[in-house]
Amino acid sequence: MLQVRNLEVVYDDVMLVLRGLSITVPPGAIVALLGANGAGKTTLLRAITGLLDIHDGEVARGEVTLDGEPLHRLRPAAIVRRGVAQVMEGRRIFGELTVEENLRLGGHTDPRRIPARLDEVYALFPVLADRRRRTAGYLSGGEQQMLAMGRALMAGPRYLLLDEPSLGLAPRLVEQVRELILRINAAGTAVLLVEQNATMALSIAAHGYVLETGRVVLDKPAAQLLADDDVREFYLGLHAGDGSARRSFRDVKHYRRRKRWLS
Amino acid sequence: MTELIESLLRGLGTGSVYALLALGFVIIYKATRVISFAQPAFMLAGVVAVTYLTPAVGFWAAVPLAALGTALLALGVERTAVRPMVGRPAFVVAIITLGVDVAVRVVVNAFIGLDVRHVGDPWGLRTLALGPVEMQQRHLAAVVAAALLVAGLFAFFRFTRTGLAMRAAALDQEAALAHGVSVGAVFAVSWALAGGLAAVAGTFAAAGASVDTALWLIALTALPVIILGGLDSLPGAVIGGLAVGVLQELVATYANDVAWLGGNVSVITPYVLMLVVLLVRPYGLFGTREVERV
Amino acid sequence: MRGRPLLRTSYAEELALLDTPAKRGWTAALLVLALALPFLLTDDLLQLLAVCCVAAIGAIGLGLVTGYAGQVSLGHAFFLGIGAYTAAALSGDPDGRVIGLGVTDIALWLPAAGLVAAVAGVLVAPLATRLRGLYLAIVTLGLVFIGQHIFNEWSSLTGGAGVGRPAATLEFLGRPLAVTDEIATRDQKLYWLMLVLLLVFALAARNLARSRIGRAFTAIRDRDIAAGVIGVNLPRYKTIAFAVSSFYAGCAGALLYTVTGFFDPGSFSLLLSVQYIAMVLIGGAGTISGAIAGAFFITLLPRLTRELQAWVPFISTQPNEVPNVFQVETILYGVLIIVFLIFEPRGLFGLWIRARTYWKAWPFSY
Amino acid sequence: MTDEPTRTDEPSGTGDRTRSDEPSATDAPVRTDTPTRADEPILTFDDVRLAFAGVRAIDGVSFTVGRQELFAVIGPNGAGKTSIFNVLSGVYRPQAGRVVFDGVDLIGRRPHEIAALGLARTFQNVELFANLTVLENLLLGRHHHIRYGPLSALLWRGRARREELAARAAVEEIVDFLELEQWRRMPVGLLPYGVQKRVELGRALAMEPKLLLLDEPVGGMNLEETEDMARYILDVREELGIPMVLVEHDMGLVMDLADRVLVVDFGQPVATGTPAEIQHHPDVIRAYLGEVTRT
Amino acid sequence: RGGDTESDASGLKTDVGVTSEPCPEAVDKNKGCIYLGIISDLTEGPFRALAVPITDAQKAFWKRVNTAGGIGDYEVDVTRYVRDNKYNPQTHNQVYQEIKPNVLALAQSLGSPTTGAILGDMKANNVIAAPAAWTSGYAFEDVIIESGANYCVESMNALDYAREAYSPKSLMAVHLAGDYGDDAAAGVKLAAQTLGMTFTDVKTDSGADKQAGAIQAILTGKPDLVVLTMGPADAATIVGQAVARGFAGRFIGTSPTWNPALLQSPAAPALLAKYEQSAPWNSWSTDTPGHRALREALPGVTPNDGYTAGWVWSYPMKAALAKAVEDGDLTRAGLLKAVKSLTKVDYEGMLPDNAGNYAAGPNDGAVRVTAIYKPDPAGPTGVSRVRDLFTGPTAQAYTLDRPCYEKL
Ligand SMILES: Nc1ncnc2c1ncn2[C@@H]1O[C@H](COP(=O)(O)OP(=O)(O)OP(=O)(O)O)[C@@H](O)[C@H]1O
Ligand SMILES: Nc1ncnc2c1ncn2[C@@H]1O[C@H](COP(=O)(O)OP(=O)(O)OP(=O)(O)O)[C@@H](O)[C@H]1O
Ligand SMILES: [Mg+2]
Ligand SMILES: [Mg+2]
Repeated sequence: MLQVRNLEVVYDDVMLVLRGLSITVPPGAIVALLGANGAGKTTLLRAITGLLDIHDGEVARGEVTLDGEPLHRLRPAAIVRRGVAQVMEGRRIFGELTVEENLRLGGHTDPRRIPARLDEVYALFPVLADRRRRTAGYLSGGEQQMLAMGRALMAGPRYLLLDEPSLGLAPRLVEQVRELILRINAAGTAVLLVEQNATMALSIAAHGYVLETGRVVLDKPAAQLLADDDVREFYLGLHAGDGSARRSFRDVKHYRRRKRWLS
Repeated sequence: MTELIESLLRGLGTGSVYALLALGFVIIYKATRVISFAQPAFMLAGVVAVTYLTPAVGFWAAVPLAALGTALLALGVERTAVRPMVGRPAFVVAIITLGVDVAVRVVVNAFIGLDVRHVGDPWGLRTLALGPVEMQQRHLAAVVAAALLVAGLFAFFRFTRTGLAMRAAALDQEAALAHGVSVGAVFAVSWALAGGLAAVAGTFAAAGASVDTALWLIALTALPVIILGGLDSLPGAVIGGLAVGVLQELVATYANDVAWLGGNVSVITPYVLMLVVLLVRPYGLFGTREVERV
Repeated sequence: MRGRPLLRTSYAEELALLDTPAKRGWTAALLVLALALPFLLTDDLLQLLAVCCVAAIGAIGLGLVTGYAGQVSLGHAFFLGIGAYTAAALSGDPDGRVIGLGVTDIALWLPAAGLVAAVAGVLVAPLATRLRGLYLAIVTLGLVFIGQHIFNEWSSLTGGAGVGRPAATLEFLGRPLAVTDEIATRDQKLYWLMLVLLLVFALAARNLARSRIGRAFTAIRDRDIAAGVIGVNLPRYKTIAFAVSSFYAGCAGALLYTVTGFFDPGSFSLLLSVQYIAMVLIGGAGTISGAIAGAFFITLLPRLTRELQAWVPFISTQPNEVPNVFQVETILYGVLIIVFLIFEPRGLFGLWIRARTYWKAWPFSY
Repeated sequence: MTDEPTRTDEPSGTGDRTRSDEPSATDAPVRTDTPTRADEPILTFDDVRLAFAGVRAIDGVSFTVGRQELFAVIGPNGAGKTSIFNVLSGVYRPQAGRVVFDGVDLIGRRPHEIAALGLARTFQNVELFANLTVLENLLLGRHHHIRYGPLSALLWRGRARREELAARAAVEEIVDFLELEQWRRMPVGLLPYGVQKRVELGRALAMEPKLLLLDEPVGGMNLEETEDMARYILDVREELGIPMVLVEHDMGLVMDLADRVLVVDFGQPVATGTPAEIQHHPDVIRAYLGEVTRT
Repeated sequence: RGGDTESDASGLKTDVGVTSEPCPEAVDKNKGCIYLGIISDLTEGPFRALAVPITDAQKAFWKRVNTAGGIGDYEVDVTRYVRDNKYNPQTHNQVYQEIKPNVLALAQSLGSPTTGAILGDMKANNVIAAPAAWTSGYAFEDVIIESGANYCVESMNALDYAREAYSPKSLMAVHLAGDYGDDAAAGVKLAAQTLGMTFTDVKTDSGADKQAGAIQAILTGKPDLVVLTMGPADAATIVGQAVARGFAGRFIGTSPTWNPALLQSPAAPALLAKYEQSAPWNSWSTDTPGHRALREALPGVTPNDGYTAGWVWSYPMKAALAKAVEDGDLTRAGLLKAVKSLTKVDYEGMLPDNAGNYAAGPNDGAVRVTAIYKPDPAGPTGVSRVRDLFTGPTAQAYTLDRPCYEKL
């Protein structure tokens, strides 16, 4: 059980970005986290995996626990070893290493399993197998995203945190990523899925959270979220109420402004 | 002909010393993307330690001990002055290492004292006759030492995951951290390695000669060498070092006094060579091209 | 972000350099203080401040190419040297031991020194269009070594290594600018002169920085491919950056040694380049005022460490004992740079920003 | 889709649209052809081939873009879409093929020359100048419309001042157009992602382009931001009349906005046609769309 | 600005750097204090190994003077205003400006480009200085009170000696750039012309990696005698390498080229076999009243001829101060006047009796004696004397009409 309780995160000693946020990822579950840009999703993931430090951020209050043990004071390497791995936003592959070197690095904390896991990852992403000797920086955006996911899997995590994995992927690949997440999950790995693509995320998640400016504003089972009028309008682009017809972008009104949830 | 071969051999000897010096720079650069201008000070510290240790424990024990001591010194410096700068622009860190260099060198100079010191190497100025050709033993020793250390380093980078982790940390510290690489440990290892190498390199630079406060200047020759070879390339450092050593020795032998260039031209040949090579290959002979795409 | 909103009625008002009353007030106060300093300080300090002003001109130049355009140059010493020798040769005594043309007027030798250095900069610029980052840095470092070799060897111009030559003479319209008379001492005049020159150079640099050229520089620094795609001619602007920077360096070099009146080729070493880089970084790269602050800091630092060592207890003043004050002085120099950069990597300018935001936010944090 | 009534070649709208009176002496290459007619394509991309060590990024792609057209390029990841843009803007030089933009051959020209010809683009991953403010980024977009030299810049008198003021006024209209008022003086690095994408569009518009290339303009955006961006793209078309080439994975957006769509895969063209045709093209479904269809 | 002229109780005129308060470390608290500055290369520069003992010896010298009753009603302080120039002209000038308001004169100004950076100001303000260098140029500066033979004369004497000892035909001067090295080389050249020998001039730089050119030049030129003017480490490199690579000629090094520790270097056998050393005065262990006083004043130090140099260089300053006090004018101008009127300085036997004639002008006042030493592990400074102070015919006949280095 990965739990975040009343977490407050401050950047640069002054910017309060998470304001008392709580979420729970049960073992083996898929949990979706939705929210506008800048809501604090990435910050939450950083807080879980111990990466706040190098962004001059710190946990001001609250805690992150894994099976009851506090995580947020550990170093990133220790957190990875405990089975929490992250796919960072914006790919962050090592551009000047080859594809295979990137993957090997993913297995840094568990070197003996590297060969076996390499085979698994190549089986999941045949494209990567084709390009294994290629310099990763020259891969196209989508190829890089696949590499980033494969790299995180190399650590054999129990909890996988995905920060916008569908970003920049072609529709067919988004579909693949979706299936992949399901498959990873079926093998027993819990997934915390941060997404802009709410349709995809909610279609596979058991539970979903909606974040607004550092707070959880909606916290419901995915099915209920899919039925929520606000979610339908603002995250799925469906007409509120009945029907499942998508609004055409041509019909979007110029004056429409963001509606905020009151908290 | 003998003269040519002899000067080539001398060139290989000094070139090996340059290569060892350059390797230290490259290792730090590979792991941290920083050129450590503190290397000259570490080199001097290492040599001076050897000069103090040799009378007590003998040359063969003194060198590893001094290398170890210098590695620890480098580790300490890394911990106090460089670690807090993780994630800062490489150039700021480079200037910090310059500050380190200034400060460390003053302390080391105090240990050099007023006299000239000696590492007490077993080779002195003796030569080895290879047929009609003579080679100085210290040059042979430098070549052998460089070959052994280089082989060891290559093995380290190739067969240990620390090697890969070092390269990854150099490229993207956050991403490396996220995958369980301890960036701090990577930094520490690279600085310690570089410190130890500097001590060994310095010993060979001073073998057959003396140690005085000006010895640190030889470490600066490593700069054109690493650029020539490619900042992040270990083979580049070796080949660059040898190339510079040989060319310098050839120029000293055959073209030192070009009237319109003034005397002692060999002193600037490394820089000229570097300029010429870079005009053709902007990332040196073996440097990794920076990946740039939009 | 920007303090109280001000009502502005034209873009011209908004584009003004000193766009708020507070800025205008501060600048005026600072200027008055700077001009009045000669009545408050002793001559040796004034002379040091004159050197600071000149160093600031050089640092602004380096700031333009390195801080703004992002082309890290460790070759500044080379351009300073070119300026210094051009000026000294132009204004030197025709019958002296070294080359001298007898053109003693500062109005002639100062621009000439800048121009010759700028031409050298233009010649170096093609390297910058090919090389990136540290490669460029080390290659420009190579310039310093090659330059030093030339300066050392060309003794009819430079006097040669370990010998040196007299610097340019400060004369304007046939009248010497820096001699003690009943009105003011040499050092007072020297200080005023350098201060005025600094103001002129700083203002020009500030103008350049806010112009399309300055913007193009920053674009190249932040993202050169994108800069090209939106229409910035990369080779051209890198060349301009090097030319302007070298012009500043040339002028600074020409002026720098008029204060002491004498200089030798050994001056234009790696150390000098490094000092200028340190000025730019410590001041805060990418700002003119930062470069000036950095130049003052680095130039005053040795003096400061000499004063400071009096407060370090149990340290011998005997040069033969270890540790002694002279070692402490040098170590302090290194350590202060380290401490400073660790403590405030954005430099003096960052310190200022920090202080400003602190006071603005006070008493509320978050 | 409803075509707008035909416009004149001269775009109207933001800023002072009159070209600066001096001919672009240094940056703009000499035009060889006679002025082009309005029904000719603004862009002709003809059998271009581009390969990197072992990869054929573009392998014989041809297409044309009309003077009022919104042309979309779609395809799987790594198909070569961005590479097409990079060829167009002079970042890559193809090994073969011809690219003619507004009567000028682009091959071999450097990026800044192409920009001066009136080709502007946005980038897949935001490529703004992170330390500069929104205004400065936009002003940079006007770089080649401001022509004073270094000397005038040093003095900040006369021409420099005049042109800066004019540029400033022009940029202000873009701020207005894209509703960036509240961010004006913020360094773009600190802005929300969606706003950054908008600033990038603004920077491209500030160039007063004759053709606009948009590389995944809504990538990474949430629905709301996507809707805003769609609106701005439509506005650019309707109010400024600038033709566009759009690369995007958001099929909803492409299908709603594009006039014609080119599908590429492994650097090769798969199909070209209207959105409706493309959507049901079996090869396109297999290679690109997959099972997912629009909900 | 600057000090106004005052007169003390006895009617002695003073201005800057002389106080009626006692020195900080006064022997007799009733005496006033004359402050002298020292600007030397104390931490980073190339001459640090020489500068530190020089400075030490000067401190000891003035302490001895103070203990012996000082100068008139004053004692002399050389400890308060000691500054490090890092062998950089700008730094030298800055620290000079810093201490100038507080010192009467400089007990030491080390280095020729560094001193060059303050020479103009010294002349303008009548500040005199004892140099720590031997270039012939200083004979032409009134404000500089040099001691002993300059490099130019020293190398002439060395050649006169060499001609007698092993009559070389071809000469080579290998030296660092600068007035220091150039001066020595000029002496070799001038002597070679007089003595009908061939001459080659080779410049080198400081640093172990920078001697390859010089070594090659020696091996190619095969001169009979090489005159070295550089630091000890570089000299050892050159001698060691050249001999190892088969050079058969001999070497003579001018004054600061030697360091006793070279006898532990790999080059020691070569040095013992082929190397000799010239010097402007006798070494540390010589038996003269001056040398004895030197050794007594510095008990327990490792012998080094840097001490000897610092000691010798201080005598003229003492003589000048005494003369100025005697003349009743201890102002800067008065001190300069005293220097110009000095016809003889008492070096307590360390230099000939006629040495120190500043009134006589450059040529007539020049000291022209040199001693020759050879490496010897038994000697306290690693050398033993080959020939006592002598003036060779070439040096004797030479007219010092302008600085020698200008004739190179
Ligand atoms: N290193 C940092 N220093 C200061 N503020 C930061 C830093 N990183 C993020 N922020 C701020 O914190 C807030 C939350 O950012 P975060 O990246 O967590 O959002 P997000 O929900 O992941 O957005 P997106 O959908 O764009 O990825 C934003 O307002 C951002 O500006
Ligand atoms: N500079 C380069 N060097 C080597 N290969 C490159 C380079 N640029 C692109 N490629 C290769 O060319 C192919 C096409 O890349 P491109 O970026 O054009 O794809 P794309 O269609 O834009 O993909 P995406 O939708 O993921 O952005 C990829 O396989 C990529 O690896
Ligand atoms: Mg995020
Ligand atoms: Mg792309």
